Parts: sequence; C-alpha cells; structure tokens
Amino acid sequence: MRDSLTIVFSGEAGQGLQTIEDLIMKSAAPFYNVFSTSDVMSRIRGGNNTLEIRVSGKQIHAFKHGIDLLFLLNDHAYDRLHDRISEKTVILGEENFVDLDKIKEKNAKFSVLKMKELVKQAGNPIVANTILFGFVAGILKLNPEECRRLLTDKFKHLSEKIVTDNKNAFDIGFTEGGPFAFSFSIPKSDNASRYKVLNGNTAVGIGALAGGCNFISAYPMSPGTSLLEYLARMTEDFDIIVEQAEDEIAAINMVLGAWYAGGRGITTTSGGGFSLMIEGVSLSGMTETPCVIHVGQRPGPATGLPTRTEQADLNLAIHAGHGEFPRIIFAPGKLEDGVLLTQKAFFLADKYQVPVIVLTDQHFLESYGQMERLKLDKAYLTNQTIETKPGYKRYADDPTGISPRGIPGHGEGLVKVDSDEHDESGYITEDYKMRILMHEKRLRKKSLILEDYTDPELIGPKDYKHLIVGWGSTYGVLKEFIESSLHKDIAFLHIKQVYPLPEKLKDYFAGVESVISVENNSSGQMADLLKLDLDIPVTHRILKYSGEPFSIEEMERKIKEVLK
Amino acid sequence: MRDSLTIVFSGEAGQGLQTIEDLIMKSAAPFYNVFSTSDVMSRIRGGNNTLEIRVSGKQIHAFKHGIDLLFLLNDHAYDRLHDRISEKTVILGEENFVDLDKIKEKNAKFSVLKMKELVKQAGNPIVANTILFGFVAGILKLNPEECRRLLTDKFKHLSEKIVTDNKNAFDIGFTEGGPFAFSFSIPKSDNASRYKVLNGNTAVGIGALAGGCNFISAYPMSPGTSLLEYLARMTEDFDIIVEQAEDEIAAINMVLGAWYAGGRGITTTSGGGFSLMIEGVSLSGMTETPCVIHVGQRPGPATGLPTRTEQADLNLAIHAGHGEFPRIIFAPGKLEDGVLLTQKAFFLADKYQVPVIVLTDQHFLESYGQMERLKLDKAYLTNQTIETKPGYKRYADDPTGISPRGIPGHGEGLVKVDSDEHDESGYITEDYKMRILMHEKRLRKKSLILEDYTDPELIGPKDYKHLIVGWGSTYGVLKEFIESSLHKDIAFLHIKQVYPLPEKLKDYFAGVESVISVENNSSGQMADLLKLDLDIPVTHRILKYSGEPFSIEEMERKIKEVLK
Amino acid sequence: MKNFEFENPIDIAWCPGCGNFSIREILISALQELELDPTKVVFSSGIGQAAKMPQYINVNYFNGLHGRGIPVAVSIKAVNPELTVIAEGGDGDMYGEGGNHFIHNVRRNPDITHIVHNNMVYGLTKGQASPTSRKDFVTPIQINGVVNEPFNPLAVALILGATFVARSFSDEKDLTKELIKQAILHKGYSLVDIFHPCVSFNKINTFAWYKKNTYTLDESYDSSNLQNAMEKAMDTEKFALGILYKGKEKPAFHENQAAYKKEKTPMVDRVRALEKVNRLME
Amino acid sequence: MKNFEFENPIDIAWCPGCGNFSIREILISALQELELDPTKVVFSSGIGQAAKMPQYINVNYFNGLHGRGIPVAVSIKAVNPELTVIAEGGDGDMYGEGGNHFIHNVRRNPDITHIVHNNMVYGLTKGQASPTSRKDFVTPIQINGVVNEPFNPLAVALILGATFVARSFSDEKDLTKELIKQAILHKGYSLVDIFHPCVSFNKINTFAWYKKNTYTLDESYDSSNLQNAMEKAMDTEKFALGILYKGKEKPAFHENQAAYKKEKTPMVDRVRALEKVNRLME
Ligand SMILES: Cc1ncc(C[n+]2csc(CCOP(=O)(O)OP(=O)(O)O)c2C)c(N)n1
Ligand SMILES: Cc1ncc(C[n+]2csc(CCOP(=O)(O)OP(=O)(O)O)c2C)c(N)n1
Ligand code: SF4
Ligand code: SF4
Ligand SMILES: [Mg+2]
Ligand SMILES: [Mg+2]
Repeated sequence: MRDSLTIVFSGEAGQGLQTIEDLIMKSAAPFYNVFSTSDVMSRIRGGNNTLEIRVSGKQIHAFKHGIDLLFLLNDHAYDRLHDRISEKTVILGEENFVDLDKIKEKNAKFSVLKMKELVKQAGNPIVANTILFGFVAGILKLNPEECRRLLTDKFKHLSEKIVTDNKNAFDIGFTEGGPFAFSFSIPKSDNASRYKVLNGNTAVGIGALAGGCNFISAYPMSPGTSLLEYLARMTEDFDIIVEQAEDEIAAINMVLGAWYAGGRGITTTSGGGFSLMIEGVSLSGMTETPCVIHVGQRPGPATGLPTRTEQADLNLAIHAGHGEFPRIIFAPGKLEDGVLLTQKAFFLADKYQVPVIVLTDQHFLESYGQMERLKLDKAYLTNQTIETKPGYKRYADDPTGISPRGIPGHGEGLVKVDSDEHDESGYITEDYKMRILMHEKRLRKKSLILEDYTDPELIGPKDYKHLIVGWGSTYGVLKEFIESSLHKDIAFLHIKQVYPLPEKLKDYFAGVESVISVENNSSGQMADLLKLDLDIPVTHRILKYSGEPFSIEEMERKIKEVLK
Repeated sequence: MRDSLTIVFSGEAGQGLQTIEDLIMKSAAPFYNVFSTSDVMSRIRGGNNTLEIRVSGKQIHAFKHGIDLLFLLNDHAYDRLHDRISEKTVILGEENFVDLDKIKEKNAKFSVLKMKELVKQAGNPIVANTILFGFVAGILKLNPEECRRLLTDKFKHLSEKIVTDNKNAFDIGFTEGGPFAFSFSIPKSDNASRYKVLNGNTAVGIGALAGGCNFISAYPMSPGTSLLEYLARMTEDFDIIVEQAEDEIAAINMVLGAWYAGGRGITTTSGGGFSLMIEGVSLSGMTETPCVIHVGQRPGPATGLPTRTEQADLNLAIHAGHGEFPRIIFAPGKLEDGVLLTQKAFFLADKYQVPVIVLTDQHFLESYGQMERLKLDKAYLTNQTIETKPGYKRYADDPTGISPRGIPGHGEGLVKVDSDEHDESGYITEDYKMRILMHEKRLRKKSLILEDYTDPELIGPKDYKHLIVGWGSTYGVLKEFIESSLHKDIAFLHIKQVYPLPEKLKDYFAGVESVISVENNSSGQMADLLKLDLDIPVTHRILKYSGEPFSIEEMERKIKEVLK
Repeated sequence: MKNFEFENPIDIAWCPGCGNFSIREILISALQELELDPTKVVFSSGIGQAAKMPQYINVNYFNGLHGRGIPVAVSIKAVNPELTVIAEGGDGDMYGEGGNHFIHNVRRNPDITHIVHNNMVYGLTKGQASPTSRKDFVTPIQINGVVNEPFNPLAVALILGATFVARSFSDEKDLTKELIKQAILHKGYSLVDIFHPCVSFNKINTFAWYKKNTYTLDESYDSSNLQNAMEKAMDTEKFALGILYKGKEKPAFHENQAAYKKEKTPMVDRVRALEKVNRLME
Repeated sequence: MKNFEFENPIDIAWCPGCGNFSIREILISALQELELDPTKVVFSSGIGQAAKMPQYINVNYFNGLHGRGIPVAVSIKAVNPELTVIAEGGDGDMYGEGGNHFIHNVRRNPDITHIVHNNMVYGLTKGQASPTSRKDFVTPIQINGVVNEPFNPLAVALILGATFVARSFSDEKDLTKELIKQAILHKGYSLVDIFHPCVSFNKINTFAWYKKNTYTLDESYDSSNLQNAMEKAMDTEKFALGILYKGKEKPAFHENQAAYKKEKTPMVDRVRALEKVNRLME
C-alpha cells in the first residue's frame, strides 16, 4: 500500500478544474489528509492548466512532481506533463488524447476513459466534471451518500434537474472508478476530520476579519485579487467597506485615510501593484499612520508570469519607501500562519503605528490544504487609539517612540498628521533639532517592535547538525521533507516574521555545521538578510525561479546534493 | 593671514541670495578658490535662508560651520546662526537686526552696515544685493572693472538705467567694503582660472548632453527639477525633446518609449517621485529597455524636508522594482563626476540595456564649486543599437546576456518587447524552461557590467591604516578633511559606482585597522552594502540625518572621536 | 474669532499678496458660520502652497502626498460619516498628479467638499505650468510657452456626473464664502475651483487679469440645468463665477456601501464579534 | 494575407467567441489597406486581454505595463515621427489605471491613434467592474452591482480638445475598419473606442445587448460640429457609432517641440556634436 496518491487533472482554462478541486477536496477531507495545487495559465480559455490533488493517510503539504493517476481532459493535455510520468503512472483519457509511443517510453499504463460516452449516458453535457468527481470518489471509496449531499448543496440554487443530473453523473463515475480502488488504495487518516479545508487566500481573509479589518480598497491583480473578493463576499456579514480603487496608489492612500480616521484597513496586490504603493508606504512611515498591505508575490520583473509563483519581493518589501522608517513583514507558511499572522498584522500596525506587510505568494494563496480549527485571540481586536484631550499632540515625544494615537472626532483634541517633517503637534517644521528628535522617535520603534516578535517554527530533531531555513510558502515542502527524511540530523526553521529579525534568532544557528536556505528566487534574499542583520553565514542556497514551486522530490534531491 | 574666509548672508526667501551668490562666485573665481552652499526653506517668500560663500587660496569643497563674516539681511536673520558665531566672527547689519547681548556672549564683533541708507544713496531699491556684492568685492580686492563688466552682462537685457544703477551700487559697496580688506585678507590662488564655476545640477546637465541625451520627461520635484530646467534651456541649441509629464509614472514610461524607439532619454526627480517610478524601473529590467534616472535625494520619509539634503535612498535604488534584474547606480561626489558619470550612465544604459540611476542629493546639486575644464570622450555618444535583419529576435540568447538591440523602423526586422516573460522573439511565454533561460540571460549581465566599473577615488597617503569610505556628496568634506588633516595614516575612498560593487574593491581594505563609513543617513546604507556584497567589516559609522550636510569642523571632531 | 482660528498669531509660509490668504480667511468664516465643531472637521490635502492650508486652520488634518488628497478624504468620510471632510489642494496637485483620483472620485460621489486653489501654475516648485495654465504661458520648462490644451476641471466634473460644481475668485470674498458653505452642505461630491493670483510665479494671470476675465453669474442663471452649466464651463473666453451646477443629490459613496445600508453607526464605532470569525473555521 | 498577418497559424489566448478576434481581423485589414509597412508601425500596449493584441499582429510592439500604453506611445512618436504609432488596450487599462495619461495626453495632442477595446469589464483579471461598467452590473467585488457613474471617455476626450473621436462595435466590421483607417490618417490624437462582448465575464453587455443599444450615425450627421458630438457622446441611452467628431487638425505634440520647429529629421537620426558640449565648460 502506498502512503499517498497524487492525482492530476490536465485540461484547458475554462474546463472547470476548480469545481473538481472543490468537490474532491471537500468530500475526501473528512477521511484523508489532502492537499491540492494548481498550475494555471494567464488566460481565461484554452492553453493548458493542471490540477494536482494529493490524498494521504498522514499530513501532506507539498507539490509532488511524480503523478500516480493522470486524467487527460483534451488532446493537448499530455504535452507539458511527460516529465512527470513514470512506470507507476496510470493515465486515463479518450483514446486520441495520447501518443501511445510517448507513454510506452515511460512504461506508464494508459487506460481508456470514454468521457464523451459517459457524458452522453449522463444526458447533460455540463456534468463531465461530476463524472470525474465520482470516478475519484470510487477510487477513494468515499461515502457516496455524503458525496451526493455535497452535490445537492452545491447545485440546489440552480435547479432540481441540475441536482439530479449531477447525482446521476456522480453515480456513473463512481461505478467506473470503483475497479481502480484496489490498485490505488491508501490508508485513511485517523484525525483528518479535525481540520478545515481551505486555501491561503481564505486563511488570510479570515485573519483580516480576526484582526478587525473593516475596510479594504484594492485594485485587481493576481494573485492578490482573491482577498478582495473574499472580503467583498463577507461585506454583509461582517460590516466591511469594500472598494475597488482606480489604481494602487488610490488603494493605499485610501487605506491610510481609513486608519487615520479610526478604521482598520488593508489593501491587497502583487509585486507590480506594490511597486506603485511605495510612496504610500513611505507616507505611512512618516505620518505613523498604520496600514496593512497584502502582497501576493508572483514571478517578475514587470508583468512576468502573472499566474505563477515566486518569492523575489522580500528585498523590495524591506526597502520600500524613500527615507528610513521601521516596518514589519510577515510571511505565512502554513494556513494557520495565514490566519494568525494576518490577524496580528492589524494589531501590530495599530500598536506600533507602522506599515505591516503580509508577504505571501501564488503557491501559498491558491493551494488548498488542511488547517486546525483555531480559536482566535480577542485581544488583537482592541483598538490602540486614545480619546484625545484639548491640546493633544499627535507626535508627542514618548521615550518608547510610540506617541499615543488619537483619531478625529473622538475626544476634544485635534489630530494633525503631516507628511513633511513635523513637530510634536503635527505642524510642518524645518528645524534641524526637531527633525532629529522626530526621526529618532520613529526609528526607535524598530527595536521596540521586536518585543512582539513572532517566533519561528522549528521542525525536526532538536540536536540537528544541519539547519534548513525557509520562509513563506516553502514551509509545506520543507516540513514534508523533514518529516519523511531519513537524515536525522537535519532540522527546518521556518521564519514567520521576516523583518525585523531579533538577535535571539542566532541561537538556532549556534554550532550548526551547515545552513541551507531554500527560496523561490534567484539570489537568496533571506540568506542575504540573515548575513546582513544577524551575521549568520548561510552555507548553501537552494534557489528556484522558474515560476513553479519546489516539488518534494526535487527538494530531496537538492538537499542530498548540497549535503553530500 | 587666514587660508580661507567663510562669508554668510542670512535673509528671507525672496531676498535674492541667489543673485549675490552668482555675482560673487563668478567674479571671485578667477582669483580664488571658491565654494558656496545654501540652506533654503521650502517656501517662496519669508522664513530664513542662508548662503555661505567660502573663498580660499587653495581648493575647498565643503560646508564650514564657523562663520568669519556674517551679513544680516533682516531682523530675524540672526536667530538660527547663533551656534556658528565665535570670537572670530564679524557681523554686519542694521543696528536693530541683532541683540547685542547675544553677540557679546560669543565675543563676536558687530559692525553696523546701514544698508537702508546706502540703498537710498544708490537711488534704486532693487540694487541692495549689488551693494553687498560690491562690499565683498572690496574686501576681496577684486578688480572693480571686471565686476562692473559682469553687472553689464547680467543686466543689459533689462535697461541701460538698471545697468548704471547697479554699477553705481557696486561702487558704493566697494568703497564701504574696502576698509575690511586688511582684516580679512587671504592669499590668492595661482591656478583658480583653470576651473569653471558651476553647481551639481549643471554638471549633471552637461553630462546628460555629453551622453547624447535627446529626451527628457519629468515631473517637477525639488531638488530634481533644475535638471529639467537646464535641459529645457538647452532645447534649442542641442535638439532635445523636453516634456513636463503629468506625473512621475508617465515620466519614466515616456523615457522607456524614447529609448525603445532609439532616443536617449532621462528623467529627474527626488525620492518621492522615484517611489512612483519603481514599477517602471522593473519594466526597464524586464524588457531590457535602457533608461537613465536622476534621483536628487532629500530627507524623507514622504515629503520630509523638501529643500534639505540626505543620502537615504541608496537601498531603495538598489532594490527598486519587483522581481530581480541588474542595474547600475552612480553617485557623483565632485563636479567632474557629475559630468562624467552622467555621460557614462547613458552609454552603459545603452550597452547593457539596464536602468541606470544617477543618485545625487540636494547638497551636491545646489552647491557651487570649481571644476576642471574637461574634454569629453566621443565614444560615449555612439549608439549601441543595430540595424535589424528579417526574423530579428530582440531577446536572442547571447552567451554574454546582451541581445543586440534593434529599434523600430531601422532595418527589416520587427522589434517586439514584452513586460511578460517572453521568448527570444519577444512573444509572451509561459514555458518554464524559457523563463529560466531568459531570466538567467538578464541576470548574467550583473557580473558583466563590472567590466566597465568606474574605479573609486583614493585620496590621501598610500600607506594608510584607517580608511574612510564615502559616496556621493560627502566627497567634498572628506577630501578637505584628508587634505587638511594632520593624521598621516588616514585615507579616504570615494566610491562612485555604488552598485554593483566588484570584488577588486576589497583590495583597498586589506590589512586596514579601521574602516569608517561616513553617510548622510541614519543606518549606514553603504556600510551595509560593503558588508553584504564584499564582506568588508565597517568598524565605525559616522552618520548624520538632520537634513544638513556635514561641516568640515564636525567631520574633524567625529573622526577624532572615532579613532581615539 | 477663535474656534477655527488660532489663539496666537501663526507663521504662514505664503508670499505677501498671495490669494491664498483671502481663501484662508474666507474658509475660516465659512466654517464658523456653519457652526461646525473643529474636532468634527477634517482636511485632507496634498503638497503645494495651496495644500498647506490645513496647517493654518485650527482643525484636524491629514496633510499627505502630492496628488493624493482625495483618496484619503474619501476613506475618512467612509469610516466615519459623522465628520465633515474637505479635500484641498492646488491645481497641479489635484488635476495633475492627482488627475486619476479626480476623475474617478467624481464618479464615486463621496460626500466630500473638494476645494482647489487654481493659480494656473505650480507655485511651490517655482513656476512650472500646471494643467490649467493657459496657452503661451512661458515658464522655465515651457520656454516657448504652454502648448497643451488647458484642462477644464469643471466641464470634466460635470460630464462625470458631479452634482455640485462651482467656481470662484479669491477676491470675491462673499461669493467664495457662500460657495464653500453650500458645497459643504451639499450631499455628495462638490467641487469648488477657486482662481487666485500667484504673485511670485504667474505674471500673466494676475489679480487684474482675473478681475477682467471673470464675471459672477446672476440671479437669472438657472444652476439646476446641466446644459447651462456645460455651456458656462466650456466658455473660457470669460469665466463664470458662482454655482455652475447644483443637481439633485444622489446617494453618496458611503451610503452605497452594504455596511451602511443596514445601520448608520460609523464603522469606527462598531465592534467585531470574534465568535463570528471563529465560526468560519468550523 | 501576409504583411501584418503571420505566415503560420498562431496560438491566441482569447476565449472562443470573444469580440477581440473581430477587432484583430479588422485591424489587420485596416493596416494592410493603408499599405503601411510593418517595420514602420509600432504598437504600444498595456496589460489585459485587449492589450495582448500586438502579440497577434506581425508588427513592432512595446507591450509594457498595465495602464501605461499611452506615455510610451507618445515618446516613441516624438523621437521618431516617421513611425505610425498606435496605443491599444482595454477599458480598465486605458481609462482606469491609465486614466491620468488619458486625460493629459488628449491635451497634449500626440499624433497617435488610441484604440480602446471597451467590454465594460476587466477581462484578464476575471470579471471585476471597469470604469465603463454600467450601473447595477454585478461582479465578485461589486456584489450588489456597480454604483459609480460610468466613465464617459468620448465626452471627456471632446472636452479636453480631441479632434478625432469615434466609437464602434466589434461586429460592425466595415465601420470599424473605416474608423481605424481614418483615425490613423488623422493628425494628432485620435480615439477609437470599440465596444465588444466579453463572453466569459460580461453576461449583461452581450453581443445582443450591443446590437440593441447601438446605432450607426448616418450621412446626415455632421461630425465637424463639436456641439453635435457632445450631444451624441452624452447620450448613453443608445450609443452612437461612427465618427462623433472630426475637427480641424492642430499641431501635434512633436511638432510643438523646438527640436522639430527647425528641422524634421527624426531625433534618432541626429548626431550630437560633442564639441558643442565641451564648449559649455569653457
Ligand atoms: C510625488 C511628488 N511629485 C512632485 C512633488 C513636488 N511638488 C510639490 S508641490 C508641487 C506642485 C504645486 O503646484 P500646485 O499643486 O498647483 O500648488 P501651488 O503651489 O500652486 O498652490 C510639486 C510638483 C512632490 N511633492 N511629490
Ligand atoms: C499595476 C497593475 N495592476 C493590476 C494589474 C492586473 N491587471 C491585468 S489586466 C487588468 C485589467 C484588464 O481589464 P481591461 O484593461 O479592461 O482589459 P480586458 O482584459 O478587459 O481586455 C488588471 C487589473 C497589472 N497587471 N498591473
Ligand atoms: S508662490 Fe504663488 S501661490 Fe505660492 S504663496 Fe507665493 S504667491 Fe501664493
Ligand atoms: S475574458 Fe472576455 S475579453 Fe477576455 S478574451 Fe475572454 S471573452 Fe474576450
Ligand atoms: Mg497651483
Ligand atoms: Mg475590459
């Protein structure tokens, strides 16, 4: 029996891979550990998109290169996948969807799946994906009753006929898939029902709600848009002001206005849009107006690969904005991080009056996985603003660097905020001494911020000789690597608050033989930061910048190479 | 006899300090070494502005804190200068312009200068500044005939009466100033006439012309605007397309369009405007379209101190743009650098097809000094573009990383440029292998660029024990410090190409006891870069971030502190 | 005077003789006469001479980035509709750098008053052309004079559906005060474009020039008629002063938000129930 | 066909049934019929489905950033006026993100043709509202429907002094071709706004909707009259197709530059005399 099954669907944009993903993930999750990730082109129809769903009896978190079961949805669906086929692969599709010679090359098996006929049998052309769902449900021996209920829930708002047709289609697929159950059987998980299935986007969205977010203004940009869509869907239930801005500059300035007036705002974008917000980030720094910015990274420069993944904007996030001022950057790795770090982002933005960037990437945002059902901390919802008194000074020179923040209309004071250098009251100043006072007041917050540092997560043996460092979405593949690794002397440190970094982080590296940084970029931006800020010598850099996430097999190979 | 004289004029915005500066600098330059620097408020009228002119028998380049001769132009002109007064200072002004007790505190001398009366005597209220010019000319024993000729040149386009009134005013001032000549006499320079007087702005402007610049598009922002004004004045003589853009985003995109079509464009701005250009910088990187960006730094964050100086945007310049791509950054220190580095910026942008940033600051741009009369290199004017052939591929995978660049309409090929990841022909691609090929092609240029590295300038003894590192406008004060220093074991290394840095730079630091970085920012951005990219341990950082340049006295004190 | 005026004299960075001084005086009287409470009034401004205005009024302000006064104003009003929100700046600030926010916020109809000091020049940066500079205006950049078609903010606002569009001249003190008061009282986006001489950098469009080239709309003018307004706005031979257009009030930006459809409490005063968020993870 | 068409079939990333296909066909014929040389034609585009157009034509292109097609086009034309320059993109690209360039370049009057594919939606990013989306259009962001006043690009262009303003619908092939040809021939800024259905994300403004809500201006329409044009542009009950306005040609942006006043040689072909620069240091 294998421990995990990798099922891939390959089709075109517009063939509804997302529906398949949704149905399988939801129905399999109560019994198995599941993880899914998509590879999607920047187009609405055509091209080639793939969906990978992994099912296992134990926790899984990563993209797997090798395919166990491949469903071809059209006659050009095979082309980009040849590398991922082995003698263990079973390929399913219409006869004319493959070149049998190519498959033979890999000693893979091909099994004809007459989808056209099955669809005809089902009597409705739009249920093709439900047949595939049934097929997989048959293989995984899912409870058909539960699956049919899921279909009812999903389609009942359309029409009764559609529900019936889908159930019917499911049954056809279930029957066809059944015979494959034996060869693909995997153990069920004993704790899967503890988890909720969601993707990174929803995790960040829940985190924003948990952080008290009541304002979002953003300009659409993949992969950042989904957070805007998520909060738009939540508008009615959670009282959020949602606005699509005319551009990213408007978006960040609106977020600053919202915080100034006492709201808790966020904007969401990707690298290109973030580049347009840089002046606004500097404004947040100077005026000490909090803000939260979600940046979903994708490969650059410029438009790059809009629907693929990369981690190359850490340096930009650290240095965004002219002039010098403190900031906080979080990079969630697992879904729990998505929720908790985003929640904390709002709290810390408010507490330290600085811009907080939540730095994710396409792979984190759009992969589905399982998350513990969290109970959130209420403390993070409390506003840090004060009721002002007459003569209130917005920039009072508090020794900590934090001047109590009032908001207009709440109290008897006036709240005067300036992007020029200003005095304690918020008036423009050109006095050099005042400049130094105010600049140092702002800069003092950099070390203060570390009091709330979010500790990294150490995975693996305590007495490690080699330490892998990662941040953001490489969490999944590195965790899976460590948990399945035979090297008992390797551990993995996942840094969640990537900036600023505290001295105490050095402890993890003391006496270590080698430090391996793993990053989805071409230079090793985290490795550079560790060197610069903490004098940690990174001995090896494993970098990938093709636009794909690391696969588990690649990670095993590369780490072996590096440590040999 | 002193070696140098520091004359300060203190008045309001609108009182015409620039005219005084222009007249004195031009008339004194043939006989003395001169340097002038202003401290100006961000307003058009009122407030307090000061102008410092230094005159010497040997080369001088820096702001001096201590004042020898102070002219007060109004009753609040003294307030900000109290710190700069000593027993050596002579203060001139109307009786009611000072509080004699304050002056006594410093044991300074006060000499009444009845400007109102002198102006009345001259018979024209607008000639006050010419009286002051005459006064200083008297002290410096300048040739009155030459001075009168200068006035004629300056005012003849207005009216004959104005010329006569000014000459008359000059004579009045000259007579009044004469008696002070003895106490302020300084040796004349024997080589001053070799030099041309200009400020950094003009130097960068001449460099742009020498680099073949034929296009500028910019949005006004201090201190970047003057370059736009300079090139606008040159439009007719040098055939330059000049356009004030609607915003900085338009400006940089217009510059990219100009280069794409075969022009040589530049834009000019300050930190805030540059922040808006970040996405465009990334576009330049991805499309490999050259561009030249002049960033005149001023204190940030945000609006900051619009008319003051800082060097805090080096990090932003290095990391500007989402995604990863090479770039070149120059930081002129002396006026010759302003010309030569800007010229080279155009050449290298063209040669390596990368964005080139010329990073200056307010102090460099607006201070006047003397520069060798250069003869420029013609090679830098030659376009690096090719005539295309049919089937031309804009991004041909040349092993060097440089794909020969064609321009539309020149040749039989088509020039296809894309901000998405593209193939060799410039078509959008989503192929991972092609992505890697193209990304690595671009990234390869980073090391190639170093073949044209502009060497730093080493000032001081060859067998130094301590090395000061500086970049940009600290050149002047550090050069003057070294040249006047008694410590014979200290040298100063001025880095002109601040990014990327070559390994060979390390040689300067080998075996050195201490490395002192001197920067006008709060963190030591160059020190960080030296550590990160070259493993050079900077032992001391001398930082200033008040908005003022370092003064020569301060530099002496701080270096003594650090080395004791 | 007190309230919106300071107790003690303040240092104002404008040039003596600048039209901005009149505007300041007028603005303060308008706010006083409306009996507004300074703690409930917020100015949002950009950067420029005009944009320094909030510094010189005893009021809340967010003096942000050049060109970005409007987006900040819009969100302030959205999270706390109980505040009176005024976005103020110069012609370069609001129509040049901020042009995209101008056009799209007219469409959005936020309940803010938009005051633009239109001196047809960039003052603070020393005399470059602004979008509203007239043709042939010579500057250090436009050395042969401006050639671009001048921007017509009033006509653009009208076309994009603004329901309150007015123009004034800083010297017309009573008129200007009245327009500002009405603009503040009007629900939704209201534009008050105020001509004023820049004595330092605009030697063409001087006090006398404005006197000569403007006239005040009289009683007979029907400002509820969009057609009339468009005609007046398009007439740049002689500039009409007054309310060019006051149309029917439409729902304001914040009123269109789902969050305000059910209840009126400002967002800042609402408390999020964390249990509801926890439930999302069940 | 050849010339602007490829020798071999190409992979086009648009959805089957999308109006963009017609526009492509039309555009290629227009360019062929004008007998232009592909090496002398440049497209500048932003990002979006519409903005992918240059990829599918055998021509020079600069496919830059979302919203920034116009500034790039303007400077290309300025440094080499011998090129025919077309800026092309979608409604979001050109009127949303690029709004500030749109308004200020109409004023600048560069000699470029501006083609906007107006599907009243953001296609590539999957169906959010665009500035031209009609009220009540429901999207994943505008969950209760669009509330902002739709942007009226034609009226705005007219007000800012455009001398060529036209609108078409992708299905009106002959008309569209004619408009594009005329726009290219017209000196100065010319706008061609082309309606087209987005079959994937706009289920309201469908092929049938455009059919029903548009009509073609007939011979009797006098397109030299600005007043007429404004009226047509403001009528959004039923959208007029055709040349709404063709006014007298004005000097184009590059013609106003000092560098082209003395001589016509493209900037790219002029050589700087370094001696002249050296003289500046004497
Ligand atoms: C991003 C950015 N670009 C440019 C500037 C420089 N700047 C400051 S004020 C100003 C123009 C001022 O003109 P206007 O808005 O008309 O105001 P005025 O001074 O005439 O009242 C400019 C360009 C800036 N502060 N920020
Ligand atoms: C700076 C920036 N912001 C956002 C995006 C994402 N983006 C790409 S296309 C697009 C909108 C496309 O709409 P439209 O211009 O109408 O073109 P269509 O796809 O409808 O033809 C957006 C928002 C981007 N590429 N760059
Ligand atoms: S520069 Fe012009 S607008 Fe600014 S304060 Fe002076 S006169 Fe007024
Ligand atoms: S998404 Fe819409 S506009 Fe884009 S190609 Fe598809 S149908 Fe056309
Ligand atoms: Mg102005
Ligand atoms: Mg569109």
